[in-house]
Amino acid sequence: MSVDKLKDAVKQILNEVDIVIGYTEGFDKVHATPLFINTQDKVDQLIWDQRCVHNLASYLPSLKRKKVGVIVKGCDSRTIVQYIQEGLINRENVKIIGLPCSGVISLKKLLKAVDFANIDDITFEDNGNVNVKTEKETKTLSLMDIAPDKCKTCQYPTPLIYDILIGDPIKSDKPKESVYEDIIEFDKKSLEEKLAYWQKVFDRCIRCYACRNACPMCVCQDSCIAESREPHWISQRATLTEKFMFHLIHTVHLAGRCVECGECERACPMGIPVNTLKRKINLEMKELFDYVPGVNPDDKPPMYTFNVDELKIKEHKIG
Amino acid sequence: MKTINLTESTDWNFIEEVKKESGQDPSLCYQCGNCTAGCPYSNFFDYPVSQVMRLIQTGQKETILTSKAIWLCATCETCTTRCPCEIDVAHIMDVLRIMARRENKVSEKDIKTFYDSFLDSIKKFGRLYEVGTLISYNLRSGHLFTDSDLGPKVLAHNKIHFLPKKIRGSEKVAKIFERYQESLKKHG
Amino acid sequence: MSGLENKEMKIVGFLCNWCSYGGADTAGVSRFKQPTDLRIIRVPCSGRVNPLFVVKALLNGADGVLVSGCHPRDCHYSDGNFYARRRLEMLKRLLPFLGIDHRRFHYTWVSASEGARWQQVVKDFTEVIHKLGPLNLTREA
Amino acid sequence: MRVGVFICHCGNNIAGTVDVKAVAEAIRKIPGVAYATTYMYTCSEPGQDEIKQAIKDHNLNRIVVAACSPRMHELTFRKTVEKAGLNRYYFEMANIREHISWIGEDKEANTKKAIDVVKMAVAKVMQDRPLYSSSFRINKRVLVIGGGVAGMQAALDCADGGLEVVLVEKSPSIGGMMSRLDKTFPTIDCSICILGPKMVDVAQHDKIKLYAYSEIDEIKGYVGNYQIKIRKKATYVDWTKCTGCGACMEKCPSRNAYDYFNFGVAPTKAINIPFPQAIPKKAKIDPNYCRHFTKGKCGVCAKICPTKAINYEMQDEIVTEEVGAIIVATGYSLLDLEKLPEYGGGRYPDVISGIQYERLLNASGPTAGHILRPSDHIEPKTIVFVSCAGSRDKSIGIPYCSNFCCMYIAKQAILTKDHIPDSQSYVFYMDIRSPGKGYDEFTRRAQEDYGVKYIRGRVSRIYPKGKKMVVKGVDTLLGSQVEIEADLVVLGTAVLSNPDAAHLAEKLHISYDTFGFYVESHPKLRPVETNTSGVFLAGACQGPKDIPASVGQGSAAASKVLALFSKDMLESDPAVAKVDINKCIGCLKCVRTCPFQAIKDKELRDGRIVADVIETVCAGCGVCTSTCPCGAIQLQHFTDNQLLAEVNALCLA
Amino acid sequence: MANKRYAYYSGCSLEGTAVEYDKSVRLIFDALGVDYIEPEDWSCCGSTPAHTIDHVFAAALAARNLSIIEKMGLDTVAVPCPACLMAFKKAQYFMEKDETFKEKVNELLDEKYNCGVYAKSTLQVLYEDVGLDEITKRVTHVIPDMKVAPYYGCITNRPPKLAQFDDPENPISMDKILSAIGIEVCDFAFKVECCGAAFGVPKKDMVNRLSAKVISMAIEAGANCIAVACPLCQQNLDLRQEQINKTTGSNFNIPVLYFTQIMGLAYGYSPKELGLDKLIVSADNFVHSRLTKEQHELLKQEQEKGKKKEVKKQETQEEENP
Repeated sequence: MSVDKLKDAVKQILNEVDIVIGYTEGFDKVHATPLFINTQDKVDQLIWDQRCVHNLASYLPSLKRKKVGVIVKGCDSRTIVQYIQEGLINRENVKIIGLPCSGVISLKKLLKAVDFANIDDITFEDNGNVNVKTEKETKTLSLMDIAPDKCKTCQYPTPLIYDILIGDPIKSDKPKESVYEDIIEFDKKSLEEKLAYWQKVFDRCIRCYACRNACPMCVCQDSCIAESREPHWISQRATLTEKFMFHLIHTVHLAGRCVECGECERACPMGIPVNTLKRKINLEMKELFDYVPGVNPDDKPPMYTFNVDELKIKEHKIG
Repeated sequence: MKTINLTESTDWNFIEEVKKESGQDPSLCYQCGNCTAGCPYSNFFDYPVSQVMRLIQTGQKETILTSKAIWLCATCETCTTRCPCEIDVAHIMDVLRIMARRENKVSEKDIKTFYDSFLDSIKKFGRLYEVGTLISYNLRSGHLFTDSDLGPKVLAHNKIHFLPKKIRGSEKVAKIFERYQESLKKHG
Repeated sequence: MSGLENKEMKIVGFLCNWCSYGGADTAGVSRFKQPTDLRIIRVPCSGRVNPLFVVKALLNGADGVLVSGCHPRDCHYSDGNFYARRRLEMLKRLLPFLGIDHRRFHYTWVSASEGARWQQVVKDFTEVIHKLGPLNLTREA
Repeated sequence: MRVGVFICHCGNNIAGTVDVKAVAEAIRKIPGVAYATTYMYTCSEPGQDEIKQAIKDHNLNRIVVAACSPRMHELTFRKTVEKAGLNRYYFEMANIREHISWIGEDKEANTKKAIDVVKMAVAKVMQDRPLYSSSFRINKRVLVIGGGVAGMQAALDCADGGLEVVLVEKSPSIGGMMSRLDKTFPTIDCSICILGPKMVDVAQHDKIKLYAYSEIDEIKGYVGNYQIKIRKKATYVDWTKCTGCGACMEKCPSRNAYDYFNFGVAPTKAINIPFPQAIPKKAKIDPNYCRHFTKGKCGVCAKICPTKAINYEMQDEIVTEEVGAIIVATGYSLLDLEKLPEYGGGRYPDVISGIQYERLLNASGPTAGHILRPSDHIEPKTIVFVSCAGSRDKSIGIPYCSNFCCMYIAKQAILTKDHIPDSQSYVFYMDIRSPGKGYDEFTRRAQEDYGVKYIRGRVSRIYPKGKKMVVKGVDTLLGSQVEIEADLVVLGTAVLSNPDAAHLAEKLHISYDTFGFYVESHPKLRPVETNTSGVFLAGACQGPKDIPASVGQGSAAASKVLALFSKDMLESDPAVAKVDINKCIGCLKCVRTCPFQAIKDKELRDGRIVADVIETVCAGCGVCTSTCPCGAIQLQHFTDNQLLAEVNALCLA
Repeated sequence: MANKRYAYYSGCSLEGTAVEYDKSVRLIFDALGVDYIEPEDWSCCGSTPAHTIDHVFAAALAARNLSIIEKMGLDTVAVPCPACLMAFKKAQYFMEKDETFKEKVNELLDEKYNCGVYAKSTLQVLYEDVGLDEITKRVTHVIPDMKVAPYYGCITNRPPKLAQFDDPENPISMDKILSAIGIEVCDFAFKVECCGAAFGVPKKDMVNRLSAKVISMAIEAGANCIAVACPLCQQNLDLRQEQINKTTGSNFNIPVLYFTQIMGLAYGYSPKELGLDKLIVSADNFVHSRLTKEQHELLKQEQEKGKKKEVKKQETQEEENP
């Protein structure tokens, strides 16, 4: 796919919308950064390759009253679907340019692969090879080795919702069962092991709220109860209890809503597997309500509805 | 009719024992009498079933354990089936028989003798040997001619084996008897 | 009082005002004896029980949390317990993943007339928590 | 913050198993608690005065009473603190009686628990905010569900009090069970003679709108403003035209229809008027038996009807009524004879139920008041009555007493002697329950003046022998089995709730017990109220009840409605949800989950969308509060902070 | 049906005074394709007498057999004798309910029993597992004169908590089976009254009086034959019938057959095969009046020709006058 096609599409819709959100070059060779296009002359700054990791759909709720065009990958498109389910955007105000995607890079993994050397240049081949030039060496890596985990089990390489699709749709070649393999595997551990694990990882949290700020579904933003006294769910003390509580607030608020874009983990400076708990709940939502977030715009998020007779919820015995 | 001094004769331990051994709660009984009404043996009992239940409630151990009623019960389960309070009355009667045996208070010697003959046969042969049981009963009870009128009929219709059929595992059955005896000694 | 410190577990109950709180009252009026570990917080409806209250209680040192509402279809607010059922079920399934025994959290339905049932729930749940022993999620005193 | 805490002894009820002094001692140490004391009976007048005085003396601004359940006295004490000048919501109750002293045996543990519970209440009261009611207009019409004697009484009293009444009865005529009875105990006056005029009053009252053969489809709204959907079931007869002449019933060729009014003692016609005094006196077709419906041909009634009222195409019709209060008087049902196999119920025609016997005694019944047994229409000479047929029988799930069987069995035995002087009646009973005025004398009369033989014991089996029914039972006083060869056996079958009672309760949002009887607000002090304000109970739908008790409750429920409607405006409960518009992000998840559609979206002047609560519609469940991710919508008096305060007071202690 | 294999526990009585019950059950099982196997070296269930000693001991005597069956890999045992059935069910009930009870029982046994075998009466196997349709299909003969009082006895389906089969007060399974093979069944009120059970030996009078009542009620109901499902009932009603006549002054002469024997007659087996010769009160007249289905059909057709018109008239009348 050539970037030109993308640019043509953007040029075309720029007549209908106030702004189009895409990607452009970042401050160095490995970073892309969001680009807000409001005039035709900015279109040429657009780029599209495996560095375009950001979930640009996240900007939509805050631009709810504007007409916005947005460029989305398959995974990002689930955010839009979820917004529609929850009424957080008006579909008619959004123009969606879909880009089929077979994986992006994880910056953390890339840096690790080159031993945290400074990267001078990076190029991508169609066969999935990534050529990295560092101060010390030139290395060819396989994209899947440095892709975020979500790409390795990606079920939706082609956007689920779009107005314009650039390029040919891609079908997922990843087995469905693979998506939650890690979750199921982790759950097999003993209660003590699991608790110890979470105690360890949550203890790292510095409560910078980067995960929350990056999360497309954390629409409360300034009203987040993690920083409020009315209601006062948690204090500002830096204890494990409060950190634990913060992450469970995040988890419970995302129950049945998390589209697994992974922005939270990408944003976390402490390498906390922030997405894992939400994915565990998604696994349960699938089992309980046959619900997958961000897939069908007509679905209802399971926590905001009910069935009088819940087929899958059996009354529990004590103990 | 004699006065029962409830202060002196109520055996609270007995009430608890029956409760524990039967797993039934006799205090649930509100004396509707349905058990007595349905009991096929009421006519032969010295105390009708509902009174046996009442005697338990009032802790009259001696009276119950020496009664004929508990031995004349055939465990037909009518009382249990119809009890509105869901008390397994027949099971309580079973427990009372066990207690009476244990305390050597069996009043209906003939029935006990018959049961003993029955069990002896099992201990010996592994299965019931009908003729042997009958003869053994007649000898032990002293009723030498019980059912002798039936003999010719049974014979004429070839309904009975004269020789006991001893099973191969009869000693295994006998072992159940022995182990049970041992367990009694062990647990007192 | 000192003798009780280790004998009692910390158990929090969130009970809806109309059914379960009434059921607990009925049990009381009927003098149905119960273990003394449970402390009850009255809420209007089980639908008011944010799963985060349960989390908060467990993190703050509760050893067990019990939520009880009206039976499904019999909610005083018609649908509140239907929401509660989904949310609390979600939490119940999440807890073991966090390393918390799911038995420490139970949600159930007890009506205002079910004093005996309430007694049984309290007895059984308290027994389970005693078996599981104290919970210390964050190793903080 | 100056909190005052009052710990009640409740005589010995609390102080017996809780060391109340120790509780006060411990509570006094909590920062913010300015005053803590104990009192013998805090709810008594001097007890309340003590609170008022303490508020003055100690300058208290928050009050906690540790006593019984708030379901019992929260309102009492709210009024007390209000009289002392505090906002009524600056008050909390700690339940140390029902939840502590009455259920825990260990005084030390109880005391510790009481301290915790009072601490929690103190923590909450410190988070309390003053709340103020607003008022709303009420619709002064009342719906009465059920046209039996309780419902009729309630309807008449309300109507006489000037209210408009909507009376809905599911069967084709009002009158209920009482209209089936022959005579009533203990006076033996004719049931329909005393009920009939009441039925006519209901029919003719210009304030009462009667929907017979109708059921409640849907109930929406809240006290003061209900919208009711009523289903008028198809009768296949246009009642505006039907004159009740009965010509159709006479000519109808389907004679085997089940007679609901007569409990199947004898069959009736497929088109029928249930009984001569029926109100409305209109005909109705039973499509299960009508040949037009079962075989597709007939039409005799349509031909014969002088007013052309027959309409085979009729469909159910839904009408809507708006009312401000509801009285539920749906009555009871009776145990099916087939549930008593040992009595041959349902298998032997001469084993019948008490209500069926009532129809045999009744002059307008199928035998014109002659007692003829069903099998061969011969007058029985030996009649056995069996009380507790299913009642007090845990094994079939009916542990309770059915209340009035003892009395009607005595009445029926007396009437039997009147009808058949050379008859002999026997009554099997376990206990004679006759605690009403003149009741015990009545059962004595049956034995003393009418020679009825009472046998203390249960019946085990009933089986036929030739033309007789052998009743095998026990006389526990004699201590022996007894047998009676009877011509007819009458079972005092257990009283059950209506089979659809639970269904209706769910529509009304009221509670029902394990047996389907509706639960009153308080068993002693609020016997006709429910926990849903605006919904009241009358008669046997709350539990087995005889006629005077049902009538009494009908009047009581009516008086409650009249009192409620004595004002034009009702005060709303201020414990409703409230939105902090600065926090609300307008995600409107609360709008989705509100069970009462009480939240709407609202555009602020700056164009932001936020949620907005309609206070009078909000019922105060708090589902919105637990839905809101940012805590912007808070259920007043049960806010996150208030509940968190309780959690923290307990857990962090 | 064909796949399931049952253990068949005949019990002691069926080797002695009730051999004909054993014979007829086996014939009927074979005829209906019930796959069964007799456990090897089974022993007595313990019956009532063991329960007067101790419940654990009694359960052990029963459980020894259940354990043998469990080892055979079978999960259901068909039991013709209600006393054995109840002994098994009681052992199973208490062992499943109470873990310590189970342990105590197993302490008395050589081979532990793990509670994996469910006992069903022969009646239940035929009624529920084989089914009425199959039972009807196999019929070859008609016994036109037979009017049966179905006598279930006291513990075939009681107490309901243990039996888990049919109604405890008014059972219908035997009624239905007999009707299914074309036998006229009387409305018999004493289906479950006790006959006196095992007291025949020590308390003869008692048994005679109870059994007399059962027989007289059967005759009262219009029966000329009693069907039983219990060896003790059969013994008390048949073997003791003359004793009864003597002690109560009655004059009964009514054959008492196992219901499986009656089924055998309808299936065309010979009296000898069915052990009818073992009956004290002869049932020969039913054997003589027995017809094949074809014969009976012919007879019926002839009789009906004349009646047809009348029947139609009656039908219309019935609807008018219930």
